[in-house]
Amino acid sequence: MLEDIGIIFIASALINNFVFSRYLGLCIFFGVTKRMETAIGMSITFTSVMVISAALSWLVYYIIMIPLNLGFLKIVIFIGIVSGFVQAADTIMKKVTPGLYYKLGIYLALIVTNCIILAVPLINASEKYNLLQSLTFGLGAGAGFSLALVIMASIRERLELADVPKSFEGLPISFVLTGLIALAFLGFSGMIPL
Amino acid sequence: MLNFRGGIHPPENKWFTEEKPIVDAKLPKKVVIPLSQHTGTPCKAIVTIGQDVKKGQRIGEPNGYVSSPVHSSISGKVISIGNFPHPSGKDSPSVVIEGDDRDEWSEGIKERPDYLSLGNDELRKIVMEAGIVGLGGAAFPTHIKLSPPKEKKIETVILNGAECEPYLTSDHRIMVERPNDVFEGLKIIMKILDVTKGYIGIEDNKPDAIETMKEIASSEPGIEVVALKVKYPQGAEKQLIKAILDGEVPSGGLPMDVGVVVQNVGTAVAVYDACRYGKPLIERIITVTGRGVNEPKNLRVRIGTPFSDLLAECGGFRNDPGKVIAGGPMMGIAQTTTEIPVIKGTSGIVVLTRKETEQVEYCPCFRCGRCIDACPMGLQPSILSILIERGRYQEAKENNLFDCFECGSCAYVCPAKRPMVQFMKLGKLFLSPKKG
Amino acid sequence: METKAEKREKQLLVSIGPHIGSEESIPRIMWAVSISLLPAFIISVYYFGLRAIAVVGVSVLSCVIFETITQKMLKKKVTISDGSAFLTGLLLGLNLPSSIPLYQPVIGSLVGIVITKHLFGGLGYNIFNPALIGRTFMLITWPRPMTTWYKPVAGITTMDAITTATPLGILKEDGIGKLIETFGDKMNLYINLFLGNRAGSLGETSVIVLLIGAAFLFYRGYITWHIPFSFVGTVMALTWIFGGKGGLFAGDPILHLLSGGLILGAFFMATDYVTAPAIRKAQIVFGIGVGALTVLIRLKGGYPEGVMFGILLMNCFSPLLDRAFKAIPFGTIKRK
Amino acid sequence: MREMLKIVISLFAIFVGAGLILSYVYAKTSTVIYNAQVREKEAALKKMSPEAEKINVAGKWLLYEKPNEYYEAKKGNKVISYIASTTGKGYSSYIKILVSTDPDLKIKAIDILSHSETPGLGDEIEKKDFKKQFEGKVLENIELLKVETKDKIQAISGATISSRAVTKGVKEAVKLLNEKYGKGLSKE
Amino acid sequence: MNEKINYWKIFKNGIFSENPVFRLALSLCPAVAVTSGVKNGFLMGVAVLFVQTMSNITVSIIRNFIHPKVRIPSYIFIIAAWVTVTDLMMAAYARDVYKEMGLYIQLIVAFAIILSRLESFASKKNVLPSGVDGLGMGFGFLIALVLIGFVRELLGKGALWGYQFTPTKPLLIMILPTGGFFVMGLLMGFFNWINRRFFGGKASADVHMEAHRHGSH
Ligand SMILES: Cc1cc2nc3c(=O)[nH]c(=O)nc-3n(C[C@H](O)[C@H](O)[C@H](O)COP(=O)(O)O)c2cc1C
Ligand SMILES: Cc1cc2nc3c(=O)[nH]c(=O)nc-3n(C[C@H](O)[C@H](O)[C@H](O)COP(=O)(O)O)c2cc1C
Ligand SMILES: Cc1cc2nc3c(=O)[nH]c(=O)nc-3n(C[C@H](O)[C@H](O)[C@H](O)COP(=O)(O)O)c2cc1C
Ligand SMILES: Cc1cc2nc3c(=O)[nH]c(=O)nc-3n(C[C@H](O)[C@H](O)[C@H](O)CO)c2cc1C
Ligand code: SF4
Ligand code: SF4
Ligand code: SF4
Ligand code: SF4
Ligand code: FES
Repeated sequence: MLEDIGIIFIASALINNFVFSRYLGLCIFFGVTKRMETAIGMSITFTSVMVISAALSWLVYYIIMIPLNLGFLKIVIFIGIVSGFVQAADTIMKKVTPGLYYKLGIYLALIVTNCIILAVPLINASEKYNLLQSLTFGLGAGAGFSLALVIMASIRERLELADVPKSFEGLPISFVLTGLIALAFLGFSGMIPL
Repeated sequence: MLNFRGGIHPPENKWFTEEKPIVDAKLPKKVVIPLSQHTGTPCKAIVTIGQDVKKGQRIGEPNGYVSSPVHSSISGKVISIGNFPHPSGKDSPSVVIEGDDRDEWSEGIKERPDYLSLGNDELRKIVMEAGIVGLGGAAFPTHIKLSPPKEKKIETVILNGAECEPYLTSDHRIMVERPNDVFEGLKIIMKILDVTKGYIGIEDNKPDAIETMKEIASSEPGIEVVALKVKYPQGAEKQLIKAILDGEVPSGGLPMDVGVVVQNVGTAVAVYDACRYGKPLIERIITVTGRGVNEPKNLRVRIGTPFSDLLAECGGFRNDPGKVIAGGPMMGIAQTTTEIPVIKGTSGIVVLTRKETEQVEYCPCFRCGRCIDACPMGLQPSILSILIERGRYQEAKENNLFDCFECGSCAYVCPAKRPMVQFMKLGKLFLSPKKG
Repeated sequence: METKAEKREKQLLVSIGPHIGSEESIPRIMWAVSISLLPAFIISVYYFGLRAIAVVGVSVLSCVIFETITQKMLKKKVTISDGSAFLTGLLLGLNLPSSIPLYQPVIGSLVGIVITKHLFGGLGYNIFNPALIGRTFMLITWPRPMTTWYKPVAGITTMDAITTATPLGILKEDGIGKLIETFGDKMNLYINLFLGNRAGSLGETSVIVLLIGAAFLFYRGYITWHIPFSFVGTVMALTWIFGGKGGLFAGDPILHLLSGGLILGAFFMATDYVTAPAIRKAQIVFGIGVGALTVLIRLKGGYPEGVMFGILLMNCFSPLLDRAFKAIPFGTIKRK
Repeated sequence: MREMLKIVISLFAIFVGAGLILSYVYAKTSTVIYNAQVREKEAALKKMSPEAEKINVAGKWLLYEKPNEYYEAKKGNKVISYIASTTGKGYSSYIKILVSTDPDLKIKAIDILSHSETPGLGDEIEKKDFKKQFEGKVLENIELLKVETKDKIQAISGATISSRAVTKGVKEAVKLLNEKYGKGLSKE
Repeated sequence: MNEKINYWKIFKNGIFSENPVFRLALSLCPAVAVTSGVKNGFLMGVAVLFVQTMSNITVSIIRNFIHPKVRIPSYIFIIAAWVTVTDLMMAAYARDVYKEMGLYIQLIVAFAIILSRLESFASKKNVLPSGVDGLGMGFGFLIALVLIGFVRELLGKGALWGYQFTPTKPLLIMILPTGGFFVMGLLMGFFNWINRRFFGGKASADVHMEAHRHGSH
């Protein structure tokens, strides 16, 4: 049981890292890693939203949709849950913790139309994870995504001072860089069969 | 051995002159005395062209608080007042005096065998009137150092006998030849500052100086002579304080923030000469050395003597001279001409051969980390230099650029031969308020 | 006489101090590291024959050629004389199996030099170790040739085609019993590993000659203890604790020390200035990280050896580590 | 208030409209999907025993906590083949395998249903040459060797882990069939 | 006549100057995730093309009915509906590829590009131009995916559209995640170079990306 949870966490964070081996969240990944500060803000926001929306979607999926045989509506409903939750979080944070809102609120807005958030409940549903597993998966994916963001931001800060050929500045070199990191992350492959 | 973090070990090259007693340089035919020989506002000239002056006569009046008078170093006639080359590299207002070979003292000079009974304010005034500034290189007016603000309680005086720059041996010779005067000077400084604890820090590569000084110190309560690890920049005051007292002068702060005043040993002797004999600062000891001169020497030199005179006295150039440096090879300033005068802050003239100073193209930093290890200020010179190279001055400032005191340790060790000090200067220049 | 002096004066150099510099320079360091690898190269020729010369030669040559071409194309100064491309090629070659088809190191060099190094701005700016990226690329692209090992046979021209597993491969597949059996007894195993009489990449097999090279680098001050010792120490500690089948503290750290690319990796590759952190404290953490990842992959991963991936993974973290362990300026009051 | 009502109506109408379209599409496609899934499974089983007229589930079993089934393939009333689905713990994935045996539990064929082993290495378990090795083997012979062999299974070089995973999965399945249908574990 | 040229322009816009992948750098995930082969890239492209076009048409038809305050939720809803349709259809009729790319089909709903077209174009224009805009964007996307798939399948498998024409796989790595990133990066750099070299243009999709991030939120 515990081992199972551990495996899901490691697998989702490292071996099947959303960015480096599943190609998810790339727009955000490339968009917010220019500066460390944004990368960290984004990490925190994303991880929390991923965990919470994993839980909400699980509840809705298994308590409402499956019994009513509405599984085919999962795309519609999950995106509804995610955007509803983000909207609510936005409103609540603004009222309750304006300081935090000021720091992280801008990132919240970016989340709604992002594939990585939606991917968590969808994968949870297709893997038929139970609630704890779903939460772990959300957390692992979030941790892996955060790791990716922070590494990338620190490398890109250094890269800003580098003498990259003109045509490759910006996105192209970031893609190549991500490919190299993904190559290094292949070291984790074969550790656990999935 | 007393030490600090960072630092480097360039070849010392002191053997040229360390055994050579100080000799008097020939009396110069003509001296060029800049009105700005100290940190702070330049003096106002108080002589006119054609006027006769005597040795020790004041020719420049201090102008403002941080300033210091200048005196004629020979007797003769003022032949010109105007801008002349200055070791700092810029032309600077100076008084030119043609000597009359008589070398007569001005009348005002009076000996005070009883100087110890004088009051502190009086002594301070003597130091000021004598135009004494730091002889260690920075040439900061000494009387100001000796008048700390009330809220800063000074507890310790350190005499800096480190002489960490390669080649230079003038402080070394002073300590060997005039040890008692050094002590007397120190005692005067301690008295002025009302301090009971004094140290004399000497790098371990001058065992004869350490021995001589220790001998005297054994009969001087409150004064301790300490041997320091041989390492550049052991003589930088923050590093010296760290090594001797384990105190860290806060970033952007001064020694007095940790209750310390640091003076060069030469300065101490000048203070003694002023108080005891009433002599203003008109001469100093300098080392003329390097593979580019024929006969390296330690010379007692009148302020204002042109480098060319001294080089001639040392047998002229030898080999293929590449650089003439006022000061040591680490922090000294390379000169375009030998027609510049010795000033109060000139601790030596080093002539390097062309081969020794060959310039190579520099490369990008390959992050070897040597400069980080070397920087005595705990900075990351590699990052600073890259930031400045890319024009990101503000970030350089956030990375403590202004803690850099341009000691050159980073540039010395850099295998990529990056002109680090140049970058640092450039960065500071861009960030200075004048540039916006 | 007079005029000569004046002429001299005109030629005086001026520049901002310091006016003297240490003797070290990039080429001096790069060539010295290359020389320190010479014993390893020679022993590889002894064990693997002329094939070793071919593999290393192709790697070096293609690295140098790619460096020239790329710098020409980017209109930069061609800097092959600084030895860094030579060194990358040398290390790449020494990291390959003797039987590799010779066109493959060319592609490995292309990836290492062009993509890993020059796309990122050339010497000093690359994030990843070029030689290791070249090798990883090859491993993933041609897994079979890259994991086919031949028995070493002493002699310059012999090329005995007996494939065999590497010690770590045997350890992973069949356990330590089989490994000891293969080599006779345990002492024999250690001795063979130490001398290099075992299958493996060309330059990694002989621990003794690698240590000689490393000693030279230490003596010259080109590498410091921080990375190699924390790396090797971590590997030994962790394999001792977790490496055994019969519970904790039953592993064989010496076996892990002597096999695989640990020594070559720890002293010659993890220490690459460009891709490791520059701050000493950060280097220790870097070394521990590489060590831990190496052990994780060796013991739990899909590959028998983890040094390469360990170094590359920690290369990702170098900028972060340098950031985290930023030097504290003199006289800064340390807050909490 | 009117505003609010308008919003609700607007959203609701879209919701209903979309719902209608989706239900229609779902109704149309769900049977197609279901049938396709059934057909795929049947086809896979049929491939294992082409002569069979009927293949029935005979039971379920677990391997590495993965659900598997075994089947009896009949022609008329006679069992002509046993089939089991099984799992191999591979290099980077769990490998889904089908095994069929003849009535005296000699392997007739194996098939790899799904896996995600490394392309170019582990995925060679799908190759005929490798799968063919299992044909005609009985329980005792299902063992992986890294050298050339006729009566055992030879590993794919460079993909020992994947080969072993398949071999072990098959062995477990045959062991299970032996328990269920064999006359004691070690027959003769 | 005039009309026609206009449509062509709208159509072309999505393919070249505002190519969603290479120029706008949006919807990058599928661009690398499903492009290990031409076929998958093509089908993904078709799926996006379908969803974009249908959503554009839907929105432009009912645009006067959508309440401006709930504009975004309505759009998301419409997109989600069309994605579900696509999802179900592919699950039913393209089963083998669906197994590989099902997740990414479902994630089409989150593509910023689709929403931003609805917001900036379809909600203001008539049915026909909206449809053409959708087609253009979709084609731009499709072409990009096919191009990436082409390079990766050719290098990685020595095959095209599943048809094998080398005995071995030349550069296996190209069909792994790593290879996807390399190909994307190298292609982008290459296009930038062409653009700079032959058209004197500024390249960098980055600029556009910034604009979009700030513009659309
Ligand atoms: C890098 C560096 C090295 C220095 N080394 C010495 C030295 O060896 N001896 C010395 O007297 N002053 C040295 N100084 C100057 C001292 O920091 C300090 O200004 C001086 O000791 C104060 O004494 P003064 O005012 O009598 O010159 C050095 C300064 C720097 C920046
Ligand atoms: C620095 C270095 C790193 C290496 N990294 C790896 C690696 O990550 N994976 C691998 O299979 N081989 C790697 N190799 C090659 C292996 O060490 C070795 O040739 C083979 O994997 C088994 O080695 P063994 O002799 O210890 O069993 C590396 C070699 C060196 C020198
Ligand atoms: C990139 C890469 C992928 C691998 N994938 C597999 C795999 O899918 N299946 C497998 O059995 N071994 C795989 N291996 C090889 C294993 O790590 C191990 O070396 C191999 O199974 C040992 O087989 P051998 O003894 O025949 O060399 C892979 C190795 C590498 C370098
Ligand atoms: C101690 C030391 C180790 C080095 N190790 C490597 C290495 O492992 N791989 C490599 O490509 N270059 C290595 N280099 C060479 C050089 O740093 C390398 O070419 C740069 O990474 C290219 O920018 C090394 C250099 C030194 C001084
Ligand atoms: S002035 Fe120069 S040589 Fe003298 S002590 Fe200071 S740094 Fe050393
Ligand atoms: S010059 Fe500045 S940065 Fe360089 S070592 Fe000296 S203090 Fe540090
Ligand atoms: S920091 Fe600059 S101004 Fe201050 S003492 Fe050093 S060199 Fe002189
Ligand atoms: S010493 Fe030179 S090459 Fe080394 S880190 Fe410092 S600046 Fe870079
Ligand atoms: S984040 Fe943009 S498509 Fe995934």
